[in-house]
Amino acid sequence: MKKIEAIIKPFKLDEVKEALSEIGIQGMTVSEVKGFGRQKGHKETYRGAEYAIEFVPKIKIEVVVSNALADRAIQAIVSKAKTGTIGDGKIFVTDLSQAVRIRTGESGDSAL
Amino acid sequence: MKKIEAIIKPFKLDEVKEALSEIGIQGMTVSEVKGFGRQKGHKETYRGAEYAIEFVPKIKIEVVVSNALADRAIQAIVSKAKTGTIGDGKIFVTDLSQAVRIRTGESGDSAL
Amino acid sequence: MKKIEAIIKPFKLDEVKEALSEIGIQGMTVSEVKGFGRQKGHKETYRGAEYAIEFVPKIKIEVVVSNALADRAIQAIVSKAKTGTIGDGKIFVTDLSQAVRIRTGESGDSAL
Amino acid sequence: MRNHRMLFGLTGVLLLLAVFALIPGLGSAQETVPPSTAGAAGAPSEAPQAPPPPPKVDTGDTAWVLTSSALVLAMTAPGLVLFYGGMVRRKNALGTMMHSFIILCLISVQWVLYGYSMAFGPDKGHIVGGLEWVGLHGVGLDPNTDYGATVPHQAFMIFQLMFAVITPALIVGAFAERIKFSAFLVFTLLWATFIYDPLAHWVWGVGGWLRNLGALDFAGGTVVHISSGVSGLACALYLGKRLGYGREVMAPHNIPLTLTGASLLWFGWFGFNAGSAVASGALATSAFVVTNTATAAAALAWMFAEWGYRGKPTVLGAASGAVAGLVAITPASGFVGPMSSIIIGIGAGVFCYFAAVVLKGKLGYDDSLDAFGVHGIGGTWGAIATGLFASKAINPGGNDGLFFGNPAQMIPQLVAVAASWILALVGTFIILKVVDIIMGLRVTEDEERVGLDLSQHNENGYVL
Amino acid sequence: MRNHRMLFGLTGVLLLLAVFALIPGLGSAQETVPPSTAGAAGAPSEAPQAPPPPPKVDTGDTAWVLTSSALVLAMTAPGLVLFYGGMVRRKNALGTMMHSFIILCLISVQWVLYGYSMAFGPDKGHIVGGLEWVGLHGVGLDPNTDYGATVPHQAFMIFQLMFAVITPALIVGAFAERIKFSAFLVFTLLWATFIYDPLAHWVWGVGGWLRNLGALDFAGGTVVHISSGVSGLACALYLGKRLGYGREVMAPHNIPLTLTGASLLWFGWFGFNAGSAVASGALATSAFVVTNTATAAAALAWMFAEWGYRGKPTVLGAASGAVAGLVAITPASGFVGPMSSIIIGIGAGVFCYFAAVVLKGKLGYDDSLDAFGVHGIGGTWGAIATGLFASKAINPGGNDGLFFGNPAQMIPQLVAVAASWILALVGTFIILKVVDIIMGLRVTEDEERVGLDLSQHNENGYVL
Amino acid sequence: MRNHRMLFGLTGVLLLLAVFALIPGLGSAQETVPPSTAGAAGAPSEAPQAPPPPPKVDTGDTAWVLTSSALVLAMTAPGLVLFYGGMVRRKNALGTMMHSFIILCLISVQWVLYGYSMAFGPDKGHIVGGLEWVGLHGVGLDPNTDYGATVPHQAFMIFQLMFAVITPALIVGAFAERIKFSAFLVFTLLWATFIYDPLAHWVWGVGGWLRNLGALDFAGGTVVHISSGVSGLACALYLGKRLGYGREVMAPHNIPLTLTGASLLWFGWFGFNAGSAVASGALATSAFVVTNTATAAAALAWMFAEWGYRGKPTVLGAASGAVAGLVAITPASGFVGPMSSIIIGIGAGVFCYFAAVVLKGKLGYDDSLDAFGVHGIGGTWGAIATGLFASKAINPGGNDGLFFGNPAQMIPQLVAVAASWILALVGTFIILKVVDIIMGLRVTEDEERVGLDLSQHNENGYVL
Ligand SMILES: Nc1ncnc2c1ncn2[C@@H]1O[C@H](COP(=O)(O)OP(=O)(O)O)[C@@H](O)[C@H]1O
Ligand SMILES: Nc1ncnc2c1ncn2[C@@H]1O[C@H](COP(=O)(O)OP(=O)(O)O)[C@@H](O)[C@H]1O
Ligand SMILES: Nc1ncnc2c1ncn2[C@@H]1O[C@H](COP(=O)(O)OP(=O)(O)O)[C@@H](O)[C@H]1O
Repeated sequence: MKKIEAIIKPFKLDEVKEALSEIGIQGMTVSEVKGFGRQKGHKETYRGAEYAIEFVPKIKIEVVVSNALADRAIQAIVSKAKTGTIGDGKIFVTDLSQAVRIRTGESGDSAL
Repeated sequence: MKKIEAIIKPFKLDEVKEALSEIGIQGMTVSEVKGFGRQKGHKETYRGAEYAIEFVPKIKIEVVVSNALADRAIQAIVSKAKTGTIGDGKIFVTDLSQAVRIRTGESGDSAL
Repeated sequence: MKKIEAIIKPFKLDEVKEALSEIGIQGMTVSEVKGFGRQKGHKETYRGAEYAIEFVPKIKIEVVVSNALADRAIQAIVSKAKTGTIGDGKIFVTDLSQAVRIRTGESGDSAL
Repeated sequence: MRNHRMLFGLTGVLLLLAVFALIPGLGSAQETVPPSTAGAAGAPSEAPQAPPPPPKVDTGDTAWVLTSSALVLAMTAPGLVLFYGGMVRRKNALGTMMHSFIILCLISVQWVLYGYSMAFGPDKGHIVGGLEWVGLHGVGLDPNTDYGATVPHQAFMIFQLMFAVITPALIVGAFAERIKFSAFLVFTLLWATFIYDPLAHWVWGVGGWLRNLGALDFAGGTVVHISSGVSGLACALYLGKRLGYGREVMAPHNIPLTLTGASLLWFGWFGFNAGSAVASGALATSAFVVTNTATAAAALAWMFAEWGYRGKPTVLGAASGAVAGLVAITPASGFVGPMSSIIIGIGAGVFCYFAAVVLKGKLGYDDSLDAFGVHGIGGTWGAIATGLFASKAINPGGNDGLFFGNPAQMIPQLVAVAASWILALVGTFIILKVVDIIMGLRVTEDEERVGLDLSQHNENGYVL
Repeated sequence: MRNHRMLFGLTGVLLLLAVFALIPGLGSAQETVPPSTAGAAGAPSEAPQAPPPPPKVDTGDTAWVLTSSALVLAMTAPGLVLFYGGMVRRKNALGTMMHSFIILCLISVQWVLYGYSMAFGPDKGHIVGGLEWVGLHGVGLDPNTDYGATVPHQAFMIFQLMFAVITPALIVGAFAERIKFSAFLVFTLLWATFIYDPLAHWVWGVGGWLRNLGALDFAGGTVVHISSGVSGLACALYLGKRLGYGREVMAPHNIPLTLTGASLLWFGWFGFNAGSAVASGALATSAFVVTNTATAAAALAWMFAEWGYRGKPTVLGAASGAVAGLVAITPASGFVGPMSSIIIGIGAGVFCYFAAVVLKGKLGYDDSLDAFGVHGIGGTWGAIATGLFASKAINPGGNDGLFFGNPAQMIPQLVAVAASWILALVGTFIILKVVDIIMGLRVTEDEERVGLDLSQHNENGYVL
Repeated sequence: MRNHRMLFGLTGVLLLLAVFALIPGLGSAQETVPPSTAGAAGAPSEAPQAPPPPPKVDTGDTAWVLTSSALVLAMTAPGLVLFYGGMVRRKNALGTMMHSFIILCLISVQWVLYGYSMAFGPDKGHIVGGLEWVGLHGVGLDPNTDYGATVPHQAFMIFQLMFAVITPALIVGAFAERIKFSAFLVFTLLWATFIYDPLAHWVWGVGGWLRNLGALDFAGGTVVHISSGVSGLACALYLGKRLGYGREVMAPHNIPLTLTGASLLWFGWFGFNAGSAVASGALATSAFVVTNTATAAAALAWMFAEWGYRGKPTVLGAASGAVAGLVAITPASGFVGPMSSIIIGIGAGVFCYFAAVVLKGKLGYDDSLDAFGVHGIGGTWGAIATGLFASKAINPGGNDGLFFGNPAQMIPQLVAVAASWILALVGTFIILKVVDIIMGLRVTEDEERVGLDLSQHNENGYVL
């Protein structure tokens, strides 16, 4: 099994989620994160105090898939999350040694 | 060392935390995430606009343990987080190559 | 490639970010988490109901680096995030099997 | 299920429409009541021998009563909406805010249709007002000398409406976070009809038995605060504790909102108490001054009590103390001077602090937002304190209290307190039982866990 | 780009300063206008034969009009600021709040400089007021008998100012989340000048053609609500939908703020309607009572309609219903009794619910916060209902309506409705077109995506 | 540590109770003061030869003064509570809100006990009022002709109480996010006693030296705004910068709350300025109108200044500008006309913008929320502008200013400004020093880092 973490632009979440569903992925976990990178942030001004906010809001999707599905999942994410402008984000993949479904105790691919 | 990530129902956090403490785990890191899966979300209505909210609030617990403790930790989480209904969540386990305690610089199991 | 996760005290974020930039790391992803550990939390009182809040606000930095940079990155984090008091946090390192830059499709070290 | 909902929708609309049939002549409220008639109908025993000079509307008095009515509205919404709404957990924020808000809507209609008539209409056996004024029939724009000789009768009516609104809204704190919305609506309507309206008649209506007894209650210590607070106790006992009470953290989700609510309560309470003079001038001023003073003293007292007892002064404590002070000064506000009001305030802060913090813990009921601790205890203290500190030097129309040489005043005060407690406790239990049997009072465990906002209203309070 | 900004900064300051040159004598507003002169200049046709008794300022009436002015200010800020601000997405919270707030600032100055003169100044051809009162020249502290015989002329002026402020602020709901701030400012100024000021003259100004026709509009059903609501429709149609409309979740980001805003609107609306009596007393009281009653009935009606139709009563629905009721009772508030007001309220709740929920969905325009659904529809229903339910028994200075034996009253009502719709629709389209050509109305896609707060104001609403 | 806390708890309660002993006769405040006595005691020099007609309470005037008192209360809570509370970082939200709220409580009691007597009681050497009116002894319900011939003396007292409350609450902005709660309480009590009470006597008390000098200050430019703003400067200088100032992002945590607060300040300020007429009618109306106008102009001016200077108009800027305008028009509000008020407003917006943005940056002190930049600078500009724009055509009881032919008026104005600056600066430094020595003013570094909410109050503002 592989754990795919994708950092994407927030407004792309729905499209990516649908693309993943279409290739048969039934679950994923999403969180709000802040990204720092080539994409520059914005400026804020409060009573004359100017702050350069370097962190940009991003969405992190974590999805665990069987090895078989990993490449298609990555493809799906790339194709949907891409706008071609700086800050589209990254995909990071790690190997998973185990997965368990809490409700049933199932483990391995059938836990997903 | 193993890194155990558990996605659980929010109201189960306290019980799980206590169970982990009991088996001697001294630290963990928790974050709020949103899950998508078999458990269906809810409907919201605002001035007639109906939205199906598919993401369900979940808690992610990240806990790094020595290899020796890993199975007991997983058992503890499963037993406490289980309600038997859809959406109880998942446990994902990865191998960790290194751990460091910032305060002391200790590394390995003694960093935990 | 390595994925370095550091759990640090929130007010140390800026310093750590700068230190990582200085050694040539161009991106990172940050999220707000709550930590449980040796550092004790605080007490809250509302109309006489007293609650011991055991979770302490922390910042999690996730940064993926080439193997070559990993040790320097860990050093940088430790040196900046350290205050010497309990609760300074941890660094966890995992091996990454793949990284992709969504915008360009590049993968491996050049995706970072 | 769907039928069930439909039923509610229909019943509501039908109820509103149906009432029109019962009302003697649509729009007849506009017929101004000649004052002599009003006097004759409303209070024969007090009818003067010679025809009185026709009462004239005073612009200043009316301005003050209208302003006060608006201020009292602001106590319920946004005052209580925020005060209570901020104190619950996030998942119940909207549901709890809705309670206060929809009571404002429901009772505003109920009062105009029949509530005012039951409370202030021509007396029936010293127990309740008759239905002669249903639909505001005969409640016109000339003054009713019994209730306010210098303002339009409708001005008094709308001012009292705001009291009828806020009283059930205060109970909300006791059953917060676990009541079913439909059951709550029915409960509120029954409570207003069978508890508030008669009690208001007893104390303030011409012919009411507690009024005849000489009980002093300037702005509603018994009618508003004991009745709501003690009913809250009944609700807390009947409904039982919230899931996880005592184990889970039930910290308020938004104390800034609560503090804002407390501030608006303070602001609006000037209308509540000083407006109860039903005129502008000396008495209104005196009530205004003691209201402010007692409130401030009570907030300090709660804060210092907590500081000494628990080690830290809390913001929620100061806000709660202020509300406790407002409650306690309410019945006394037209009868006592500033120095007395400081003592009343200090008492309120200390007593309510111990009620909400120590007593509740000891007795173990789950009065979620301390409706009983603050309004029940504060109202009782205020009603008794009125008997202690009242002075004819402040209000010649009132009476002297124990500390001003008239221990006898304690008797009607204590009778009024006891009567209000009994009516509230017994009446509320009966109503709860009835509603529970008919439709069930409490949400299911799953609904409680997911929160009232989603389970009762399909809404989410915040997307931040 | 930088020049562009500079331009705005300069223009603004210069505009303000420049006007002084035009004003006949700085500080001359202080010269009190002898009432006879005012009568002669303002309304010769109504000038009495014998010199009238010099009008005297009544303290109670003035207290009420000043209080009402403050209350109406609170409707815009913080009322509308919160009501609308809570309903948008988080990223547009400040931008939307700023709309209402800065309109308050902009129109407060515009009205004093020339708006009041255009609306209420000496009539020119029954269409608009003359510029004789520019800079409040001749608008002093003695009463103007045409507009308020017992309060300083400036008290009437400032009361009306609050109406001129809130009207364009109501439109904001229609173009929320996508308008450019600079264009919005220019649009508002033009709209106030070319639509609001003349329309106010038509209906309320001495000599205005709709006033002469006998159209009844106590507190602004046509002038305020139809004008803003229908203009909102024009804006929604012209600007087009928000990015992602119909696909993305556009849930309100903070319903507690919206509910607070609705509550403050209710609170302030007592000033709006009861203050429109321009005096304290019977008429103000009657308006106060029906305002409260219709609002409550409308909130219940919306809630029950939704409950029956969609299965759940929502908090946002109850709040919206209350506002719909406030809107609908506005024109009728000085002419109808409490029972009529219940029917008007129920109608408002049901009609506006279906307009905002069903109609909008069917027709497919994106009226972000239902400015048209609530104010356009509610105002139209209110103006018609005034023709149905008005009664001389309530206000002898008004007229009887259809249900009180005078079907003829429907004619001026319908003419007023039609005239307001046409002026608002056509006028707003022209202004939008002009502003769009000059500077572009809508933010870029990127700016819309990032939100108005950051893109227009470099600010972030919350750090929670 | 625990003893320390206990000490506070006890001291507080004891202080409150102890005072009763000192008061000549509990409840004696109720004894109404015969007006002739009041006149004789309070202002012998102004006592008329023939016995004056007994002053009569006017219902309209009293309604307005009571309404105004309620409005001014709303300025502090929830106005300032939200305005300041929204501007700090989340971790200090409750602590900062508590500052304003608890000042309301503390000074409400202080004023009744002795503050009013020190400020308005029988003059001692033109410097301070005597203690004759301690515990409101002799401050009854008949008018005091010196301070308000047509309203109960207590109405004037409670109106002034609200001023005494808000003034120290304004200082809060200067030391926000780093003061110890216990030290803050002691500081506030000393400041009110030794700075506010005497200064109020100087300017407004019968016999006060600045009043005798002919300084014009209608509603408190010197007494309220210079005193609080300049004291704020002293606090900022004495306490030093917040940890991380200039490096860390210190963005406001909740600008919607701040904007709501600013709106409520605007709303309440009508009571502040127009209520200062201590009567309803022409003067109140005039003050109301110029208050609104100057505020609007100032908000626009700040916004356009910022737009030109920094490239974007901000919401916080518009809100700040409005407050600056309110501040600046305060002393002038009873003396100037609408056109003058526009200029005063524009000046306020521009000057305060540069003070808060440029000057503060240059001089490097950390006035967290710009108490000095807005109130110190705005108040000074307002006091001077009063000398420029005052006109007897507006208020015959005032005087003409420089631009209306009387350059001499500038002298008392400048003296009043200088005297207020000096008293505030020197007095505040001394008080800070004393409190610092006794108990320490600033929280520890750890406490500052964790925030006031948890460290001072064991509370967390939000669980969202
Ligand atoms: N080395 C890294 N480790 C972790 N996250 C990263 C790393 N580099 C970039 N990111 C994440 O990816 C996001 C996008 O990166 P950025 O450099 O802005 O643009 P691009 O993806 O187009 O190269 C960042 O906001 C950050 O969240
Ligand atoms: N493949 C996956 N990758 C990551 N997270 C998952 C995956 N599948 C499920 N989850 C997480 O687990 C939660 C529970 O899954 P769900 O399918 O609803 O029920 P169950 O755990 O009973 O199978 C989801 O809300 C999601 O957060
Ligand atoms: N075993 C663990 N797994 C995951 N996170 C941990 C673990 N132990 C500690 N942490 C994280 O590190 C933070 C600091 O740990 P703590 O024990 O308080 O102090 P220290 O880092 O000084 O040992 C915790 O708040 C928690 O977020």
